[in-house]
Amino acid sequence: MSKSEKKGKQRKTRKAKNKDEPAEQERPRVGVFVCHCGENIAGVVDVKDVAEFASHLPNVEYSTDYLFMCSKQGIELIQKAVKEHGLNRTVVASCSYEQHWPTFAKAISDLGLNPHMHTQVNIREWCSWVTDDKKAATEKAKRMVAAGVARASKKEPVATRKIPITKRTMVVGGGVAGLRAAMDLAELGIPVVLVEKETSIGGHMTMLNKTFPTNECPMCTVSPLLNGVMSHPDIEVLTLSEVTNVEGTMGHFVVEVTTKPRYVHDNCTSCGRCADVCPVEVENEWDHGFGMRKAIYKPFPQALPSVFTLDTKHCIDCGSCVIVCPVDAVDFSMTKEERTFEVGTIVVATGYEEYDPTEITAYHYGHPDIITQLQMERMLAPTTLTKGKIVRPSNGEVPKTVVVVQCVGSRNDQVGNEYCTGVCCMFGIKNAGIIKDHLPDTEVYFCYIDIRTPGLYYEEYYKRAQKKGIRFIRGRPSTITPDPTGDKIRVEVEDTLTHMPMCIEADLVVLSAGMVAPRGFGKLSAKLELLRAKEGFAKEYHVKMGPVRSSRDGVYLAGAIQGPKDITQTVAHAGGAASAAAQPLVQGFLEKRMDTAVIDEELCISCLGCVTTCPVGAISVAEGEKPKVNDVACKSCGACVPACPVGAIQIRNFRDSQLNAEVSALLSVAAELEGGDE
Amino acid sequence: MAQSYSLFLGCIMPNRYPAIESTTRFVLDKLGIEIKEMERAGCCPAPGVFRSFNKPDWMVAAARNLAIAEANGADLLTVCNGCFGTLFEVNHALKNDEELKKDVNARLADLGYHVEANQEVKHIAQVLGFDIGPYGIRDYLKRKVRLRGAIHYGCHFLRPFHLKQIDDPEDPTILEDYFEALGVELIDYRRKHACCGAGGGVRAGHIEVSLEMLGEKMAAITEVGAEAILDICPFCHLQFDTGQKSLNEKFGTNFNVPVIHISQLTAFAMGLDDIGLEYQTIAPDFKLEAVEL
Amino acid sequence: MIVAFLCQNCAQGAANTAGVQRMRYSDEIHIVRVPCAGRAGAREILHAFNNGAEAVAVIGCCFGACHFSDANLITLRRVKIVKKFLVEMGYSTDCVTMYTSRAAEGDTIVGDFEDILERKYDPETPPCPGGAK
Amino acid sequence: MSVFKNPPCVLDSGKRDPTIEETLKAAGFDPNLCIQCGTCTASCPSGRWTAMRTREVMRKAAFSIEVVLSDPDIWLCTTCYQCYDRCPRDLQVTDAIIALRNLASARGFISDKHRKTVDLLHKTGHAVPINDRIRKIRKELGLPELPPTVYCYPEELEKLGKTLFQLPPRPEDHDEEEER
Ligand SMILES: Cc1cc2nc3c(=O)[nH]c(=O)nc-3n(C[C@H](O)[C@H](O)[C@H](O)COP(=O)(O)OP(=O)(O)OC[C@H]3O[C@@H](n4cnc5c(N)ncnc54)[C@H](O)[C@@H]3O)c2cc1C
Ligand SMILES: Cc1cc2nc3c(=O)[nH]c(=O)nc-3n(C[C@H](O)[C@H](O)[C@H](O)COP(=O)(O)OP(=O)(O)OC[C@H]3O[C@@H](n4cnc5c(N)ncnc54)[C@H](O)[C@@H]3O)c2cc1C
Ligand code: SF4
Ligand code: SF4
Ligand code: SF4
Ligand code: SF4
Ligand code: SF4
Ligand code: SF4
Ligand code: SF4
Ligand code: SF4
Repeated sequence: MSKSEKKGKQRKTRKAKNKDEPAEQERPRVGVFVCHCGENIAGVVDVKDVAEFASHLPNVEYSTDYLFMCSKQGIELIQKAVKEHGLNRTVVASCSYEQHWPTFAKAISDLGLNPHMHTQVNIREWCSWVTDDKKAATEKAKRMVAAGVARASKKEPVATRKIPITKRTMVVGGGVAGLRAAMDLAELGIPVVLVEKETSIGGHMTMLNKTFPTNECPMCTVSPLLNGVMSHPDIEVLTLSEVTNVEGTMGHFVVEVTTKPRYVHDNCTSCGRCADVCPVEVENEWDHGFGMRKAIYKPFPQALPSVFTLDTKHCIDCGSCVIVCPVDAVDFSMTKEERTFEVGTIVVATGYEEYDPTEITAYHYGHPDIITQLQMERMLAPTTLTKGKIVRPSNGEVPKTVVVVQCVGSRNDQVGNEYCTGVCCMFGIKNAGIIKDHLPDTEVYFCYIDIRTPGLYYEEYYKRAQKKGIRFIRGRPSTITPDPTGDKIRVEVEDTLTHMPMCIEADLVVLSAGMVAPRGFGKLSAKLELLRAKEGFAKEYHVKMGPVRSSRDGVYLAGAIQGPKDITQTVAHAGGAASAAAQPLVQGFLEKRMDTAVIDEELCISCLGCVTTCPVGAISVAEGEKPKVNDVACKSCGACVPACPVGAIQIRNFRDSQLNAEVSALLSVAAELEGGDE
Repeated sequence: MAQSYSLFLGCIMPNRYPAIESTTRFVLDKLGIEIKEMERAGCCPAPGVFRSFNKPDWMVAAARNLAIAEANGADLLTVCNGCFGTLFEVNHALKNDEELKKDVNARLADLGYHVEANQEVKHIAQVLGFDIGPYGIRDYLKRKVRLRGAIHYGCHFLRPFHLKQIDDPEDPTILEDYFEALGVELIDYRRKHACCGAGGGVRAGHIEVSLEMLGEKMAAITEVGAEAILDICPFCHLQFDTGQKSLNEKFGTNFNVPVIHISQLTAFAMGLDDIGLEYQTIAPDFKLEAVEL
Repeated sequence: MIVAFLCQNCAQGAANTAGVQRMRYSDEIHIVRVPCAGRAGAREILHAFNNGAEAVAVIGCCFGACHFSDANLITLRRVKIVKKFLVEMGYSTDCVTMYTSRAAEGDTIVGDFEDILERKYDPETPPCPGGAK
Repeated sequence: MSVFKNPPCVLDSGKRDPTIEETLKAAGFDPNLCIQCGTCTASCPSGRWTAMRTREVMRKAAFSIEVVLSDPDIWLCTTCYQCYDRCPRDLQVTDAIIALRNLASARGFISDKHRKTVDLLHKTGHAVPINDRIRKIRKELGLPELPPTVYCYPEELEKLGKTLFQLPPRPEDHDEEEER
C-alpha cells in the first residue's frame, strides 16, 4: 500500500501542472445549513448541536439550523448568508439529493454561483429515519456533515455546453420497423437515409400471407407506408447496401455505406421482358423454397424499389436481357459504390431471422414435408409455386393430417434460447386456422407447451381457432420422424392433460420456429459499438425506461432487433425510436453537463485501461496519441477512473481527491468523536 | 508402436456369447491391435441395475475396473454398450471431479487399487467405425457379405450425447457407413433408434414390459424384411436372441431373425467362417452369404 | 465504521426507500455517493481501509439493470481483485463485498448493510485492514 | 366421522420428504424447473406399454411425496437417455430417475428379482455368471474355459462382496434397530 501512497504524493506534487484540476480556485468559504424538517430530523438528531459542531470545521464560515430549509424563508436565509458571508460553497444537511439538491443549487445559481458548488447531505433518509438512538443519530449526522464539508471544500464548477448537431438520421434496416421510423422522422422534417441490405424494402412483413389478429393482407396494410417512404422527398432509400464503417458520436456520426451493384439502372420500368428471356431459373430466396425466379428478377411482384436485379452468381452472361430491354437498363459495368453520410442519430431496425430447426435433429427438418411457418406463409402466398394451395411439398397431394409444432427453438435450453418468442403462438394459431379454413376435412393438430396470447383480441383469436375444430394437444413432441415404411411423418407426443402418449401420422408438419437475431448483426453491432444481449439481439439501454435506446448514445433501436415482437409492437416500438432519435435533432443542439471524464496527458502512460473499460466507448485513441475522452459521449459514470493505474483519468466533481477527502474526513471525525467520548 | 487396448470382457460376452469374444479377439488380431488382458476385472457394473441401487458403490466397482486397465498402461476397450456406459461415465466423472476421485480412491485403497482416470474408455464400434473407419477397413477384408440388415444401435453407445459426443443419437451414420463397407444392404425401420427394452434393470425386474418393447422393435424389423439384426452390444444381443423365443412362446409370434454383433460380422468379412451363430437361440442354422471381392 | 459506496441509481434509491419506510440499521453505516458502482475501485476501497474503515461495501444496480451498460459487472470483478490483494497481505477478504439492490425495496439494501456489519464482527477471520487494533 | 375430516384433496405438507428434492437437485435435476412439456414421456419406450409417465414421475418428485419412491414405475425406466437428451429445459431426467432409485433402494424398496442380481454379483463377480454349456462352447471356440475375471479369485470376490451393494431389507421386515 505504501506504493500507492507514493503515487498519491507524486500526483500531488504534479497537480499544479494539471490545468484541469481546480487548483487555482479561490479559498473555500463554506456555509452549513442544518434542517429540522419539522420533527422528521430534529425529533431524532440534535440539529443545534450539529450546526454548532459544523461551525468548527475547516473552511466553514457560517453555520446555522432552520425549521424547513426548502421553504421560501429557508431559501432566503441561505441566499442572505451567501451574500453576507461571501460564501462560495453551500452544504445543506437535510433530505435526499433527489428531493432537494436542485432546489438549493438553483438558490445559489440565482446568485451567480455555479450550481455544482452546492452539496447535499442526507441526514433524513440516511440518518434520522433509520436510527433509533438519538445520541447515535446526532453523532452520525456530525460525521456526515464533516464529510460533506470536506467534499464541498474540494468542489469545482461544472459548465454546461451546447453542442450543435447534424440534422439528419440514418435508419438501418428496411422492415416495417425501419419504414415506420423513417416515415415518422421525415414527417418531422428530418432528412433520412434508409439503408437496406436486400434488393427491396419491407422485410419479413412482405413475406407474410395474412396477419393476426385480423387476418388482413400484410401487403395491403404496409404498401401505403412502402410507397410513402419511396416517394418521400426527405427519405433517401439505399437498397443492396450495408453500413461498413461508423465514426464519431451522437450529434455527429460519420457513416460509410457500401452499395452492391444491381446491374440494372433505375430507369427500369419493371416490364419483365428480361426475366421472360432469361434462361436461368433458380430458387427464390424470398419464397423459402416455394418459388422460383430468373437470374434477373424481382423477388415479388410488388417489390420496391420497382427495379429488377441481376444476380451475377447465377447469370451465365448470355446477354439476352441486355438485348431485349427496351430502355437499356441492364448494365454489366456497374460497380460497388461507397458513400459516407454525416448524421446526428442512427436508428437500427435490422429485425430478426427465423430460427433454423436443423439443429434439433429429432425433428428432421430438411424433409420436404416438414416445413417452418415462414415457409407456410410463402406456400399460402398466391404468387408462389403452389399458387396458394396447401399441399405436401413431397408429392403435391392435399394433406389429410397436419401437425403444427410450437416452441421450436424457443424455450429450449438445449439450443441456448431460453426465451419465449412470444409471437409464434399467435402465428401458429393463425396458420393452423388458415389450413383448417382451406381444408375443412383435414385434421389439424396443434402441439404446444403453453399457449401465450396476451393482449387485446389475441385470446379471442385463439378462441375462434378453437371453434374451427383444431385439435389442441398440450405436449411437446419428442420426435418428428419420416416413416421409413411409408410416406407419413410420425409425430410422437404426450397429451399431458390425459397423460396419453400418442403417435400422430401426419402428411405435413409445420414447425413454429422462433425468432432469433439476424445473421451478420454481430458485425454491424461491432461497427456501431452496441452491446448485445446473450441471445444476440441488441441490448436496450434500460429494459423498462429505455427500450428504444441502445447502449450507445445517439443510436436507437426499432422493432424486432431489440427482441422478438409482433407487428403491432414493432410499429409502436419504431415510433418510440423515431421520436427519441428526433428529439435532439429537433432541438438542434445537445445540452450537456460537463462533469465528464478528463485525462491528464502528462500523467497518462497510454496503457489504454480506460479505453477498454468505458462501457459506452467514450474514450478513443488515435495512432501515436494519448487517449481522448469524447465529452459528448461520456456519461460521467466514472468506471474508467479506477481502471487507470496512475490516476490520470478523473471525472469532474468525482475526482479521487474529492472522494478521498470526503472519506478521510468522515473517518477522521469518527475517530475524533469516538476519542472524545472516552 | 502397435496400438494396444485393455480388453474389458464384462459379463454377457464371455458368459453367454463367447463367440462375440472370440470374433473380437480375431478382429483385433487381424488389425494388428495388441490385447492386454484385464485379470481380476468383474462386472462393469451394469449401469441400469447396480447404479440404481447405489451409485457410489457402483462408481467404486467401476473405478476398480478402470484401475486394472490403467495398470496395463493401455486404454480400455469395451465390446458392450452397458460396459461402455458405465466405464465411460465413471471415467469422465473422475476426470472432472478431483473431490470425487479422492473419495473413490479412499474406498478403492481398501481393495488394493488406485485410479487416476488418465486413460480413455472406448467402444469397439468406435474403433471399427471411426478409428479404422469404413475406408480403412477395406484393407483388411477378405470378402464381403450379402445381407439385408437392420441396425440396432442401443442406447449407451451414443447417449447421453453431451458426454459421449460420438455421433448424433437421433440420426447417427457411423454404423451405417461401416456396415455398408462390409457389403450390407441396410434397411431402415420404424423407431430404429429406440431402446430394445433390456436396460435399466427392466429385463431383470419386469420381463413382460421388456418383451413388449422388444416386440415393437421386432415387428418393425420383420415388417421391412430384414434378414438379420446387426448390433454392437451383447446385452441387446441377448435381448434380441433369447427375447424372440420368449415373444414367440408368450405371444404366439414367429419371429426368427438372426442377431449378429459387429465383431462377428467383421470377423466373417475378414475370412473367419465360424462366427458362432450356431450357438445362438434364434436361427442357429443361419448362414451368412459371402461375396468374393 | 463502515463505508458503503452507493451508486446514484438503484443503490441510493434503495437507501432512500429504506429511510422512507423507516427501516433501521446501524449508525456505523456511512454512505458515500458515487455516480455508478463502477466509480469505486481498488484505490477507493483501500483508501477507506487506510483511513480506518472496518468494512467496505460497494452497492450497485442488479446485474443486467446497470444504468451505464454493465459497469457494475466491472466493479464486481474489481472487488474480487481487491479481495485477492487482501488475502495476499494476510487480511480477511470478508470485509469488502459488492452487493446489488433494488431502488424500490429498502429491505434489499438494509439486508446488505446487515450483512456487511456481520462481516466486520467475524472473530474467526484475521482482522480487516482498517479494523485491526 | 374422522375418516371424512381430511379429504384426499387436502395437500398434506407433512407428507413432503425434502430429501427427494435435495437429492434430485444434486443429481442435476431441479424438479421445479420442469415445465411439464411431456417430451420425456413421448420419448419413453416404457411409457408406450405401461402406465409409467416420466413427466408424472418428475411432477411427483417436485412435490417430494414419498410414494414416488415406493412406486414400481421408477423401475420401468430402461435408462435409454432419450428423455435426457431431448428435455428442452436440459434437465438430466434419467439421472434423476437413478437418484430416485438410489433413495428407494436405501429405504429397501428393491424387488426380489433385483435382489437376485445382486446376490449373483456377490457370489460370482458377474451379473450374468458362466454355466457349463458356455464353458463347453468357450473351449470349442478356442477360448480359455474360464475367463480370467474376478470369478477366478475367490478371496478378492469375497472382499468385494463385503464392501459393495449391501442392500437394506425390505420395509415390511424392517425393524426399529436396523434403521440407520
Ligand atoms: C412465420 C411468421 C409469421 C408472422 N406473422 C405475424 C402476424 O401475423 N402478425 C404480426 O403482427 N406479426 C407476425 N410476425 C412477426 C413479424 O414478422 C415481425 O413483427 C416484423 O416483421 C418485425 O419487423 P422488423 O422491421 O423489426 O424486422 P424485419 O421484418 O426482419 O426487417 C428487418 C429488415 O432489415 C434488413 N436488414 C437486416 N440486417 C441488415 C443489415 N445488416 N443492414 C441493412 N439491412 C439489414 C432486412 O433485410 C429486413 O428488410 C410473424 C413472424 C413470423 C416468423
Ligand atoms: C399487479 C400489477 C403488477 C404489474 N407488474 C409489472 C411489472 O412487474 N413489470 C411491468 O413491466 N409492468 C407491470 N405491470 C403493468 C404496469 O403497471 C403498466 O404497464 C404501466 O403502469 C402502464 O402505465 P400507464 O401510464 O399506461 O398507465 P397508469 O399507470 O395506469 O397511468 C395512468 C394515469 O392516468 C390517470 N388518469 C386516469 N384517467 C384519467 C383521466 N380521465 N384524466 C386524467 N388522468 C387520468 C391515472 O390516475 C394514472 O395516473 C403491472 C400491473 C399490475 C396490475
Ligand atoms: S429541505 Fe428536505 S429535510 Fe428540509 S424541510 Fe425540506 S423536505 Fe424536509
Ligand atoms: S431491366 Fe429492362 S427488360 Fe427488365 S424489367 Fe427493367 S425495363 Fe424491363
Ligand atoms: S445475361 Fe444473365 S441475367 Fe441476362 S438473360 Fe442471360 S443469364 Fe439471364
Ligand atoms: S410464443 Fe408460444 S410457441 Fe412461441 S415460444 Fe412462446 S410459448 Fe412457445
Ligand atoms: S466516465 Fe464513464 S462514460 Fe465517461 S469516459 Fe469514463 S467510463 Fe466512459
Ligand atoms: S488508464 Fe490512465 S494511463 Fe491508461 S490510457 Fe487511460 S488515462 Fe492513460
Ligand atoms: S422433458 Fe423435461 S421439462 Fe419436459 S416434462 Fe420432461 S422433465 Fe419436464
Ligand atoms: S431414460 Fe428411462 S424414463 Fe427416459 S425415456 Fe428412457 S426409459 Fe423412459
